[in-house]
Amino acid sequence: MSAVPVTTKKDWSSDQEVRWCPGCGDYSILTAMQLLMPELEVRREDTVFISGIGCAARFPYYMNTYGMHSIHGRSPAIATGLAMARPDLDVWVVGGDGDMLSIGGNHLIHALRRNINLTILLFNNQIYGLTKGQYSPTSEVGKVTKSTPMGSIDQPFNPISVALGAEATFVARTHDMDRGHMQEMFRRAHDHQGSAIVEVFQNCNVFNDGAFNAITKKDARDAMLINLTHGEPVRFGVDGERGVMIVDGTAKIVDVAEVGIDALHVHDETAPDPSVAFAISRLADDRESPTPVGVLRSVQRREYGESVSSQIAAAQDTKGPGDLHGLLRSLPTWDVS
Amino acid sequence: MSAVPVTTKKDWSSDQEVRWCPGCGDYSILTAMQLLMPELEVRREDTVFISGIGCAARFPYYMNTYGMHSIHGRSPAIATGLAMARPDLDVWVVGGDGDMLSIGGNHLIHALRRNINLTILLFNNQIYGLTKGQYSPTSEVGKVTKSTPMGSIDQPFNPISVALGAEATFVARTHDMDRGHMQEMFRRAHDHQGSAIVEVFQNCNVFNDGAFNAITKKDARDAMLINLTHGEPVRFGVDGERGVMIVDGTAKIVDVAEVGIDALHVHDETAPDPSVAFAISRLADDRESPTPVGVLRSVQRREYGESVSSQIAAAQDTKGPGDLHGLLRSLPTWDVS
Amino acid sequence: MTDTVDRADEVREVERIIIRFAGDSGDGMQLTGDRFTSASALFGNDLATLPEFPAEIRAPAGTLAGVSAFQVHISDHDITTPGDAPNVLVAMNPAALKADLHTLESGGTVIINSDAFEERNLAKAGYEHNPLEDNTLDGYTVITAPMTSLTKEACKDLGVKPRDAERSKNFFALGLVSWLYSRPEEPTMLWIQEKFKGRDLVIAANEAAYRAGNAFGETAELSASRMTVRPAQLPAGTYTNINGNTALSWGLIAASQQAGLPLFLGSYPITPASDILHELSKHKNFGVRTFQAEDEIAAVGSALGASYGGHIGITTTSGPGVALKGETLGLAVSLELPLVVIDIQRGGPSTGLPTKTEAADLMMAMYGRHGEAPMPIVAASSPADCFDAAIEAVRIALEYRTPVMLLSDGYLANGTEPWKLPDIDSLPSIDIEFASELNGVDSEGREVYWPYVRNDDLARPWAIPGTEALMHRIGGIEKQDGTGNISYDPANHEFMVRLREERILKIADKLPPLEVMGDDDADILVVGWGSTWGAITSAVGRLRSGGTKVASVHLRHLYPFAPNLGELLQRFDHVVVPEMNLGQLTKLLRAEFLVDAKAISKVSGQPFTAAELVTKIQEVAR
Amino acid sequence: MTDTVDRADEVREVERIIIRFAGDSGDGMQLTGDRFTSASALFGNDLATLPEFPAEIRAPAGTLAGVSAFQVHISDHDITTPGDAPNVLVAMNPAALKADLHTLESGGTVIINSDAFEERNLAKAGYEHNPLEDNTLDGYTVITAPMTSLTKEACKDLGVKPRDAERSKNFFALGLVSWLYSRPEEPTMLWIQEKFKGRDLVIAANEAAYRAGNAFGETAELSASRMTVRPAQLPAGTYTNINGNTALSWGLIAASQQAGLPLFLGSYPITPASDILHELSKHKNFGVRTFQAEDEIAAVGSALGASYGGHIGITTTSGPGVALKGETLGLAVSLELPLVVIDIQRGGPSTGLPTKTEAADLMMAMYGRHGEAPMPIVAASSPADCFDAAIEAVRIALEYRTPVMLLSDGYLANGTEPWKLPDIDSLPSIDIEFASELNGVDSEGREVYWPYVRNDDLARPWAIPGTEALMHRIGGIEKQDGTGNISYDPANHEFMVRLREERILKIADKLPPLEVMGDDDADILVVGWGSTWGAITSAVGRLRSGGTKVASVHLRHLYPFAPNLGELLQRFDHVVVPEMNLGQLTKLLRAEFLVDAKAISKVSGQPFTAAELVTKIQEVAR
Ligand SMILES: Cc1ncc(C[n+]2csc(CCOP(=O)(O)OP(=O)(O)O)c2C)c(N)n1
Ligand SMILES: Cc1ncc(C[n+]2csc(CCOP(=O)(O)OP(=O)(O)O)c2C)c(N)n1
Ligand code: SF4
Ligand code: SF4
Ligand SMILES: [Mg+2]
Ligand SMILES: [Mg+2]
Repeated sequence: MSAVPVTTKKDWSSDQEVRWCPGCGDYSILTAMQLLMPELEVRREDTVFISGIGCAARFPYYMNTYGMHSIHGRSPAIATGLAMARPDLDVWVVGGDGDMLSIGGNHLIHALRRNINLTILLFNNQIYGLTKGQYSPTSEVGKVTKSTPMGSIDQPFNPISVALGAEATFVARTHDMDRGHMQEMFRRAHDHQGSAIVEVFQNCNVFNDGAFNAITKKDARDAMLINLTHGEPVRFGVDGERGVMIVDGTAKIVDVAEVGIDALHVHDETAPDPSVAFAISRLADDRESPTPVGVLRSVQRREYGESVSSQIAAAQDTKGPGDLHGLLRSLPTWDVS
Repeated sequence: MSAVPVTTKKDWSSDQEVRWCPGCGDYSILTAMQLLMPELEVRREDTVFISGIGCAARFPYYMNTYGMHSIHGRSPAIATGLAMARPDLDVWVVGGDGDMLSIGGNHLIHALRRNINLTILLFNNQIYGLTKGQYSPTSEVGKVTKSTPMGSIDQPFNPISVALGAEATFVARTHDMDRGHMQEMFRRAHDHQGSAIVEVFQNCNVFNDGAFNAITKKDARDAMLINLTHGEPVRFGVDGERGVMIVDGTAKIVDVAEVGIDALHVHDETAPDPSVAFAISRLADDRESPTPVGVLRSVQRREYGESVSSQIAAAQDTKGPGDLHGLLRSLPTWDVS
Repeated sequence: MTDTVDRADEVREVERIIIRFAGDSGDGMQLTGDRFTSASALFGNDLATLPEFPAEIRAPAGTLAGVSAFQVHISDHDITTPGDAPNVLVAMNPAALKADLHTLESGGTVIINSDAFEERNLAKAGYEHNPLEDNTLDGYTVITAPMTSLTKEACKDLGVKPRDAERSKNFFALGLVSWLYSRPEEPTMLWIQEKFKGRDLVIAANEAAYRAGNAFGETAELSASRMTVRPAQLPAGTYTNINGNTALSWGLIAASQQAGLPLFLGSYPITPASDILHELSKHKNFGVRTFQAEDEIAAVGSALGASYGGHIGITTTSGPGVALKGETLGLAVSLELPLVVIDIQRGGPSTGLPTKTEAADLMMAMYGRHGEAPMPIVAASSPADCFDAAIEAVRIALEYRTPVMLLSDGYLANGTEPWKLPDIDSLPSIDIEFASELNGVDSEGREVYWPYVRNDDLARPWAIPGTEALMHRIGGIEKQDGTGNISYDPANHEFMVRLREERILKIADKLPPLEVMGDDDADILVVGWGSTWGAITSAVGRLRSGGTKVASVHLRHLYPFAPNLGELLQRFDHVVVPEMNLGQLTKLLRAEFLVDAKAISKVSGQPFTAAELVTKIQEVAR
Repeated sequence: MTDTVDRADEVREVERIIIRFAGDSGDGMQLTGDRFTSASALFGNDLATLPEFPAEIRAPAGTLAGVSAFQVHISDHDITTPGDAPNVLVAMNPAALKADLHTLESGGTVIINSDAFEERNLAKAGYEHNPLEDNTLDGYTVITAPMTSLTKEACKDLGVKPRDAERSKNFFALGLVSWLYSRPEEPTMLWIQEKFKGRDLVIAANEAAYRAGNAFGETAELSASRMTVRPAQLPAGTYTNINGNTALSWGLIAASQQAGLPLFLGSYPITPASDILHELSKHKNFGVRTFQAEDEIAAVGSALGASYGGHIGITTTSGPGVALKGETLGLAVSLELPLVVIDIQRGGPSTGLPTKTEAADLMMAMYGRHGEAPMPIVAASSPADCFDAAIEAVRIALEYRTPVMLLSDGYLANGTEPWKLPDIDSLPSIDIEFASELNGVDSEGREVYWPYVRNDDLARPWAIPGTEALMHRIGGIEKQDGTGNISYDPANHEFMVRLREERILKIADKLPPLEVMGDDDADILVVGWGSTWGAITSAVGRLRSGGTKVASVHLRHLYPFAPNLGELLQRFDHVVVPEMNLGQLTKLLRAEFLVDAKAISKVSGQPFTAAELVTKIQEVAR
């Protein structure tokens, strides 16, 4: 095949008018993606975006690639079939917190454990946007919404913990206010062989405005976002004055001055055991505490489609390519003349 | 209400002939349950077993209680409605690894995060029994079954990790070869307020015989089962010569002689942070290594039905009991005469 | 531009007016329409409304896709539809004009916010020329007002920021229209004060805008266009203006009170059904439990679980959700437990047109389950009728221990009409008793409880958990008649399959016979179901006034049919069935009664107008 | 006990024999029946089989619930059913006798393992007295043999443990029956050696048991009961004995080869469909991908995803699974992508009778989706016909870019018949080409790809990801004809809804006309579909031999119907429709053609026998 042609953002933008509410966080995610694609050295025709239903799920319409806007919750399943059938393609899956964790939760966790070659972007705005404001499985307890006038009573999922509990090989988190960081996460997820999930904190300015303000606003980030960097001690704060230690198996936020830099946890994305990543995911079980972002886990495990292909190859090696004539005669036969 | 009448196993056995394969592990689980019930001081009429479809899911037929044998995968959802409507009942949910983790995975994790008052028993035989031997989401990689003649390629779920990733408040594991331990786990799960899940290793002697032999056979247990006891250092082995340490956030099996007893992890079911429980769940990612059993986690979080009831009570307090006449006049009205 | 001439100063009285408010989603047209409707309702008009939302997406401001409209039909007599072609179109921006001008009656009145007709907006709407300046509006009465700037002007001295003031321009429009059509000012003012309580600047801005609109009418000498519609002669009583989803929610609450059982709603949000979840979740003081489930399968499952526990299990959804519930409904059929499934139909297939109306789920309601799994089907026919339909669905579910499908649609859900509040004492009673006693004897002579013994209606007893001594197990595998034990016996299965059909058909025995409206000696019978009721009633009325003989009958029960339907159909030469689908009831009638019923189909996402039906029925008459 | 008399020594020749092997699930009756069938097939008989498994549960040994049976009909002429009442019943234990004696023809032969008739087993079967000792078997020819002990005896010197030897008693039965009905020994011996290769003791035991059974016939002087059935005069060719699920799997593989596209199966195990998943997963060397999904929704979703990628997406399931797939099928209808949904129907509703046959999912196949979502339906009529039906379903799916429903049932799935292997070169060709070029021009004059442009068949182009320059987006929201862009335009929706129906109806244009079998001048037309083909063919044959005039027609296509069906139905006074449901095709025919079609319903979990149909059809004839 010839070299991948040089493209620009425009090449990756479809001719459809973008239809999110003005100010929606989805715009910045879209821009980040359209700007990133030319750098990935992939072809538009080999790229597919599959989504379910929701505001987030409109994403494929705006990418000048192949795309399917399917039905609510089913995109990981549909994408699984596509990725198995066509390992040559880059398959992206995009959806909201309702789409992926409520109705689609099961397909998501099964895709993750199987390690299907998918790049999954979960736009978490902690609300149902498209249906105009009901609470979602990531909404905080007590949230007053149209369907919970007295406040919700459901413990939310922590999407990162769910993914790690489901044997995910690549798990990351980013947010819609930092294009560079989003692009870095999307690139890493794309490059990962197997299922990669990126949770993107996304502001729904109409039904859940400012949900992440306390952590993602420019002036809050230093103090509130715990940036994970592979091989580096986990530090944050304006002057890196705070850090994360693993104490008796749980992650704790500490003052670096107090514990000394050597006591800090040195982040290792590639740890085969997901326990530490899980412990880190438990930091910030609420919206007001420092929250880890970055790649929590990135390990190698055989990609599903590869296994499928190799079984097919092995079968052809041992049995030869399919011979229909022979197949029809594989049970006892007799001749009538 | 009058005192709970004294009952015996027979009172808890229905008149239906038990129809599992001779030798099936389900028998011993049933017996354990029927023997345990009289000790729980509950009434048969206040006890309900809800199941999906599968061999395991036959369970309700054999209990002389209320029971529903529903459809594949949906028992946690059906039980959720029942438990919300009728907080006065004891609702048990029984199902196999396929029922609960394959088709029913989403209902299960949502019931867990919501902390619905259910006692959930997952009979894990790592196979589809009823449909005669396909692999399940807990089958090991490489398993040859009717649907995977060249060996399965799916990374299995670790049901305990899944539950912990889904915010479960009570998580335990036991096995069908130890009636006392099963009963202890069932009793603890029953007494827990909220969702309690117990994974029961169960032998399917027809389609997956001996799956747990390496760990559950009488002579293997000491060396292979890591019994967790709240407040105790985690030790196992014939003479307690081995133990578990939490090293840099992950659980490791160590020789007690080498590390000293004080270095061992002291089990704390009630730790608010699930990270250590998760780390322990990662011990034995295969069938040949020592495997933790017992209560991994048991924490208090408000039970869902209680929150539902208290919102109803609060609404009645502030608005008074429902008044239909007033409701119909709650929008602007006008009179025509 | 305003090409009105000062002809007369008094207000013309007309029988009815149809006004369509159209603007950008952000322009508050639903609210404006709603307020106008309320004022008219309180004034005593009969009325019917049709809100039309833009599709689920948030379209960019100013585009065609973002147009939101609200049509209201006010009348001095009994009416049943939001009207055919509007007489008046309020267009707040070019896109609204572009999208809706074609619906206006020829010679109708257009009221325009001229401020919005600037270049960018014109371009977004796809106008190459400004329609206010070319011949686009020839033949219409055009009233233009610089609503935005006049509103800002009116708010100038109130301390309201100009950007905020702009938001009140819909109240300017409302004020102007209210002046033109002589609507009372007071209800709107009261409403503004109530609604924005505590936000004094907003109240002031909205009031000022409303008054400015009113004043504009006076000062711009628009008197020639003034009209009014007198109060209608409605039966005496207390009225409220209600939409279908609210009426349906209240009907469920009423049914719960009539039956003396608590309500449990298991639901997953979906347009246009979500508002029932929202409404019911507000009424916890009625003991209503609402559960937003993880998906539609869990929603119906939880409702079934609640029913098993003795609550009234309800699940609300739209087509895509029903398509997911089929397996659980099969279980409910097999278990013979009460359950009400509410389908607020919308345009399909698949995601289709989520905010538009359609009635193409009837066949799925009949047959969307594997095996022979019959379920009664009830349909609502008007917004207010949703109240009665909900009670009827619950009644059948409880009395016959069966899942019931209740069909409504997007048009009924959001449309409104004045509803004469029923006397609570006259609501149908729902008789239901839980089993409390042993009812069988086993082979060893012991008294036992058998869950599948039947009463005269062929309904089984309903023993709920917690009832002493009646412990029993039920499930989806075929069961022995009587004992309910699992049975693989061929003869028993044959018996049970037929019995399950018979017991549902038997519901018809106690249904009231259908009554034909119109001319008993007509050649044509119009058979309707669901939300076509309004358009059919209106069309049949017009045809008869015009001398055409025609009769109609409207079905509340789609399965089983009322007992006299077959006999009734045979009495007419022609049977026509207006349906918002490709002929689904038509197929059922043909199969059941072998009559050559013909469908009048409309599947455009919009309800029938009476005018369309008049034409179509006349074609048959010829 | 053996009340046979030594009348003659030679072997009587009969036209056909129906033998039913019945025993406990653990007794290996399926294998015994299967071996007997194979030997008869190789011998040249025509045949048909009906395995009957106990329900999904593992019932306790010796109980009625645990009885497993296998019925085989062997004949010297063309036959189509496994027979009405068996002539011979092999009962390996009391439960088997109790369960199946009533099926035996009066005066038939019972072959009994007398060792099993001891107290515990009798009690488990519910016999109060030993039926071998009372008058239960009066009027039958009874052959008893202590099969268990004779088998043990035969194995004594082989070094086989007695408990293991016992397991071979089914080969004793097979040996005995083979001697009685003159089946060749060789194929069975070869099979034993092949099957148990490496397990010498098992081979030895089975062989010894077989020979002992054979010898028992000789020595017990059972010659009077000996019969044989001569080879049938079948068309020349190579034959294999095949069941429906295998034939269906092979048909899919053949279709994949004909179309030149790889097969993708997304499936979730369920009785009686799982064997297709098992079979296809064995043939990865054909490039077949099989995926055991987490549930039925993921199964169909993955298949749709694979289809989108240019594979032939297939999903296999039974009723409960189809009930879950409805929403995704609606999406497939809207996307217009190929997809084949295979429903191996079983007894319903709900879990119903999972191991029994039924054909009550036709209406769900037609209507189990929200909105107007038409899908073609194809049905298989015999085990071997599943091969052709699968190819036809794939052909329609690919050529017309539509999801297709393929209906089979439990009876076809597990039943077998000899199948004359088709010439591979004569298999239908499947023409399919992917789009590779731009096909539209946008408003700015640029060449673009439009996914919803149509060919003469009204099928849209299929551009798969990876194709340069044809990038496009599709989805479940209503789309504009041609461009495929999202469209909320009312007129476009109306157009698209009607177009989607029309394009499916148009498939009929290229279908071959139906041919009437039997008497063209008869009063009665029997219309069949699915697995009733065998019983109908046989019944019509018998009626005609008996002088009754009757015609029949069997439908491959349930939607759309073959083009001449309507005309054909009008030619007969009576139309009767045997169906394993309450009259589903009957309803479709009545609705479509307004003919007074009458159903002959059977919903007992068992297929029709020809005898039943003869009676029912005669009732109509009278
Ligand atoms: C089967 C089905 N159920 C429900 C819906 C209605 N629905 C559409 S999107 C959505 C949830 C949207 O929330 P989320 O996935 O978080 O996406 P967001 O809009 O917030 O980006 C729901 C409930 C549907 N389209 N289909
Ligand atoms: C909707 C649906 N899909 C599939 C099936 C078939 N089925 C019945 S049980 C089962 C899985 C059984 O495995 P598991 O849940 O592990 O239970 P076990 O039999 O091993 O105890 C399946 C696939 C079904 N009954 N319903
Ligand atoms: S509703 Fe929220 S998530 Fe959806 S487009 Fe608007 S701002 Fe974005
Ligand atoms: S198949 Fe396996 S799990 Fe099922 S009853 Fe038999 S032994 Fe038990
Ligand atoms: Mg969201
Ligand atoms: Mg299992």
